Amino acid sequence: MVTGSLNLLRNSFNKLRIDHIFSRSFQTPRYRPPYWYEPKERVPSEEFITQENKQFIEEVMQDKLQQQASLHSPLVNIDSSKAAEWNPQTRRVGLIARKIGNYPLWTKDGKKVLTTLLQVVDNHVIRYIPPEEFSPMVTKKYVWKEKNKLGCLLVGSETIDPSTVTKEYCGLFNNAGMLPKRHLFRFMVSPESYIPPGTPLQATHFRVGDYIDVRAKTMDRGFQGVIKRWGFKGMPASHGVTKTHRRPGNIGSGGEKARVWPGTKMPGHMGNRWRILRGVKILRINTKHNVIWTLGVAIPGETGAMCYLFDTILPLKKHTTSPAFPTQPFVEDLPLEYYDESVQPFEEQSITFEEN
Amino acid sequence: MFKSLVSKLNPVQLSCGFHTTACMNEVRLLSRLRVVDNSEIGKRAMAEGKPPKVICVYNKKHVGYIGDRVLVAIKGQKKKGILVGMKQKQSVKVPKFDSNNVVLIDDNGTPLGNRIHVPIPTILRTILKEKTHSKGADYTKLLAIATRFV
Amino acid sequence: MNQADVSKLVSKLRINVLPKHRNLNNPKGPEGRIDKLRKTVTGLIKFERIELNYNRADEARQYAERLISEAIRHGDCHKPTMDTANFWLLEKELIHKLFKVLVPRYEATNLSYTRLISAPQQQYGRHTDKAVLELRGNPFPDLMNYKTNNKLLIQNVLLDAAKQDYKQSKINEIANNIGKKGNSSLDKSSKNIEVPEKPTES
Amino acid sequence: MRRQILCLSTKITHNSCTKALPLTRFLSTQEAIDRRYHLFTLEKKRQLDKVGRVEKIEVQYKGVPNDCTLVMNKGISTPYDCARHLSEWHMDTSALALLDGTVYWDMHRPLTENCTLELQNFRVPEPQQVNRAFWRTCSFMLGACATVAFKDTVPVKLHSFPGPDIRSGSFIYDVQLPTLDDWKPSQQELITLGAEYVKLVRQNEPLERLEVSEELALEMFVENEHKTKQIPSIARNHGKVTLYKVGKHVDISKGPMISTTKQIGRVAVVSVHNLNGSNSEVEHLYRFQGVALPTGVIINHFAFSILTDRAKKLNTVRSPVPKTLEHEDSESIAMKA
Amino acid sequence: MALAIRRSTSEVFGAAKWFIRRDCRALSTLPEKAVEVPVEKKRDRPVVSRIRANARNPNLALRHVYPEFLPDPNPKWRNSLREKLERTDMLNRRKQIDIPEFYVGSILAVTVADPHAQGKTNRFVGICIERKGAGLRAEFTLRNVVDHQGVEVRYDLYDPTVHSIQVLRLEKRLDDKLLYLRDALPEYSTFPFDMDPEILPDGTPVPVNPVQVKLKPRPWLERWERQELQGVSNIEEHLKEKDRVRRELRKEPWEKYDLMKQYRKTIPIEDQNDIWAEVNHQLKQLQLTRKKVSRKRTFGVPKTQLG
Repeated sequence: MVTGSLNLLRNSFNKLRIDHIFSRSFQTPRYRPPYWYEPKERVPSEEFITQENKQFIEEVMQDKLQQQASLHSPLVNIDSSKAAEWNPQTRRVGLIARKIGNYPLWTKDGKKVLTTLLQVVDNHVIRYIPPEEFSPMVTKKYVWKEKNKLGCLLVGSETIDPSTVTKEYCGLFNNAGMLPKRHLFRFMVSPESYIPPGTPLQATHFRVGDYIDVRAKTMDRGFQGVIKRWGFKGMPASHGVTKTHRRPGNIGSGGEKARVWPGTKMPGHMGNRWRILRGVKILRINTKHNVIWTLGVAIPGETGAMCYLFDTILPLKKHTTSPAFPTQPFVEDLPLEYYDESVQPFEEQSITFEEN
Repeated sequence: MFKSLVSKLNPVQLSCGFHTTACMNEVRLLSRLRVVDNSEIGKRAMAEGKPPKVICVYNKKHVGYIGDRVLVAIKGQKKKGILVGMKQKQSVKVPKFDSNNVVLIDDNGTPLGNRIHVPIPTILRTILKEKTHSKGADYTKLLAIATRFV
Repeated sequence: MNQADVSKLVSKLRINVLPKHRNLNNPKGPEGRIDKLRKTVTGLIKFERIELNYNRADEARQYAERLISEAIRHGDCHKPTMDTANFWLLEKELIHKLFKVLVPRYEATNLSYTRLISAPQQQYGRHTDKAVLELRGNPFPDLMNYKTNNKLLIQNVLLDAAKQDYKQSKINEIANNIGKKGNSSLDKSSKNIEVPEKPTES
Repeated sequence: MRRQILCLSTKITHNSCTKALPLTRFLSTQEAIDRRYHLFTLEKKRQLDKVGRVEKIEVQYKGVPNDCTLVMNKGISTPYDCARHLSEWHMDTSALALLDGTVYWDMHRPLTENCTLELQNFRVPEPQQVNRAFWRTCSFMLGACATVAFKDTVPVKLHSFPGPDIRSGSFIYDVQLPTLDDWKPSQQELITLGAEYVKLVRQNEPLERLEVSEELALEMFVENEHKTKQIPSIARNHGKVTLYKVGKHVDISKGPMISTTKQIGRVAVVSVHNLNGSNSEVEHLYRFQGVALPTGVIINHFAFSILTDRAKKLNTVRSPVPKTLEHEDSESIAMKA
Repeated sequence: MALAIRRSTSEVFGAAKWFIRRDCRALSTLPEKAVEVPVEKKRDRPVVSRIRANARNPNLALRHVYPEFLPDPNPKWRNSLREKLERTDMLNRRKQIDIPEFYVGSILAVTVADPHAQGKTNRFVGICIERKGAGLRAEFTLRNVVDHQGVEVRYDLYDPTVHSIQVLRLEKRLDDKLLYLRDALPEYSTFPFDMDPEILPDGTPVPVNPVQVKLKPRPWLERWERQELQGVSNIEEHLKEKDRVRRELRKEPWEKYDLMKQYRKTIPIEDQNDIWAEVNHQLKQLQLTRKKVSRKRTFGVPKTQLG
């Protein structure tokens, strides 16, 4: 009975002809976090674990850390002849660094220059996503289509206690066999500068004399008036001026323009924004502590802030010769310090000037 | 009288009042200078207690620095001079003097006097050489009449 | 960059210190602030546990810690320390308590001398953050009810068992390694024996 | 209905070589569960009806917020009912009841006489018995989970579970899977098992206790040859068999157990080991292992991963040799440990 | 009481606490703890307070000689690795030239390489009136009166263009900063350029020069009367009544007792101990080598003089 009716239905469907196919337009969600993103913060709770057991957990963690430290860089095994050659169009991976302070160096002609110290802490490649698979979040209506698509290289820095973060976040690092890192950052790289996950990145990834771009968050100054935020002059302190010494004054005219024009400089929150400082010169590199000395004190953020270092994109300051590509492999007996030729090392004799 | 003074000087009022940082000692319009050469006009002006007054600083900032040319009003005349010592804070290894010193020159850069009786900074040597052009004024004559460099 | 002051030596506090002091709004300015804190520090030394606004508690805590550490470092025969104690403790019998009770109490300790616990907030209406400031080792019942050392809770039993298992496996591994090393060394030696044979073959 | 019959007939044809077994042995797993559940509810109703006229007993409660006396019904009221008189917190957190300071009593077992009552949660100063009850419940639930988790085509025969030994690191249930030969679960399958377990836990069913006679027990477990073998030895001492029910799943256990399944918090089914190497008498015997923590206990995932890593190893508490006195023995051994 | 302080273990300590509290019961407003701990036998080993033990470190005296090795106390700028790198750089520089021990008030002669000068070197003699800055930023200021014109020059201590720093007279003054010399009579800051170095015998403490300078009449650069200066003699002569009143109003007697203000300005003992332990050995080595070299020089010098 049932089968009979079914057959009828099937036959009637067979007679149908499909001319047009309509599909409903599908809009991608506006905000979509990158798919390697996992919530990191964990709500700490009272665990009622005895001191001995806490020590035991600590011990296991230390063992894992040791295991991680004993991992060899997979890069050593790569055959150098097979690896792709560097050309000016390739984009290399960058580094995650921490700003640790400023101090002066002296140049060979006796001038004092202030430098910023950037420490590259414990950087490891966590994951590589090839260009075909990489589909980042769309934030703008019109997307710039790049000719040669770039891959995504995930780099982490500063190992942390896994019990302070969520399990999902720790899972990101399992592939590379690492404990979780405090900071994760994605670098867009050309496919030939692929680095296998688990590779440590050193400060010698850059050379002295190179120029880099530094991306960091500026100091948070809170809600500020126009004088501090935009450098307005304010109004006179006297001469009949009342209650308007530090105010912006007029912000527009009447008529058709009787509104606030977009982009008018007004009071508001100042700082705590991502900014890129381009073309910073590297003066000195310490290989033992992985510290980079850069010229100038304009790197955004306070002491202890994180920053991201890239090869510069300024056309006149780009690399002209091949840098360490894809990165500098770990070598045992590097010299402790590299100095730019303009810098006077402290180990050398005092500067003397010759009579012309 | 005394009471009003005390109430005026109440630290609460002062603490939120004007700032009390040290003065900059800059050479700008209408600041007084000390003539340190032995030109006649300079010597007389200093002796009478009417030191020259700056009426123009020939640079973009209108704040004088070592080696800058200034126009001064001295004894009712306008004369040009070169700053050879500054009171304001100087960078490392550049001497700072207790007074703002000036040497009077004419339009060609020739000093009016023939001796400078205070030390002048060595950096002046480089600055004046840079400022001297082959067709313009020759300021290096000033270095020749200096007695001492620090 | 400023040079550190070398004329005085201070011992390190075991608490977090903000980079800058709090002003503690007061019409009398810095003097009024210090007066306020003097009262709080005196109260703390006297009652050993007080409840007050968080900001003031945190400031007063720093001064109390400093006072006790100075007292421990210099003892009661040091004139400037005595002066300081005299300034900070408004009730003079407390000076005696500071040097004779608190100094022996904290002399060998490795922890901070005070504890700051934020108090529960008022549910409705405007509230300021409240805190409880207390000296360690006070005679009152404990505010925080930690029962962390119960070995019989299930998580502790499980972890303890896991610990023993882990240690056992480690020992086994080491034993294995020693055995293997012995073997490998044997292997090596055997290889070494083999090596000289090759030239003879060639 | 038709489908079930079909399934049954295929099974009969499939097992035609073992003719000697009666037809009841070929109940499908689901049918057997339904039947057992039906029998359990009938028996429970019968026992409740037997109480007859309601008598009152006085229960003296000790503990937070303050000591008090409760007047309850004899043979009907349970410690859980006492907790309902106190507060929701008592209902949710108490896992076991301690009568007269000595006897550990299930929360859902009717009280029989005047007594003092203390409610025990997982944070009491001496939580050994509560922990053991928790571990036992976890094993029991693992059995329930194993019966539910497999497809209809895979017959599941529960064998037994040993007494709770927390220090061994995992709770166990031994299950016979006659049609699966040398099955090793993949990671995904283990996660599925864990998910089934969590589903059961989320149902928030109370764990009910019932004592039945040997004959009824045999009737209930008629399709399971392992249980029918075990029942006479269990019933030898008192002539009674203690059964527990959660949802529709009924199993034999000595008890006591915790109050509801909701009190099982974080749980993971960690591994399934094949026990055939060690045992020749029961073919295709698998040992399911898991690790769990009570609801209130939160430890960080790193510590929990240490526990799961350890629980993955084969738990050799007692290889399931069909000894007759297994339940009593193993528990006493575990207690000593 | 004194005996009680000298006990060591914690149990004994608890007992001591009880013991003391019983004695001070009249003073303490606390409820007495009911538990009585039996007093055990005294042990001879005294309680060594960690704080006191730390403060006894002899290395701490180095902080007066090398104040620039201590970092800036502002916690916003501190970073252990940066400080460490800075210290190694400082030591490396110290291996190149002899940076001697000197204080504010000492008279120094500094020779620097100067591209502007005639002989490409420049020598200046003067009294050190200020020393500031931490780490490689350390700097000092010399003051002298040349040809009746006051001159001050600031030098970086670790500048590689500095060829030598020679101490002509090693002494201290009564104040930490001698900025008031700018307003003092010129003879107090006049020093000849051809001054001979005065050598102190080994082991003598650095002498304090108790000279009190005379200030010129007002106007002054700063309000010296408010700074409680020791090294000025005639400050009261130049004051009017209104200045005295203002000085009284501006006094901050509580500043002396502001314990946290002091704390925020200094590096704590525990941190200092770490720093000096790291630096001390190398500094000692440097001093030894310098001594050897200078001894050779002193033997060599008379010959040339004779010649």
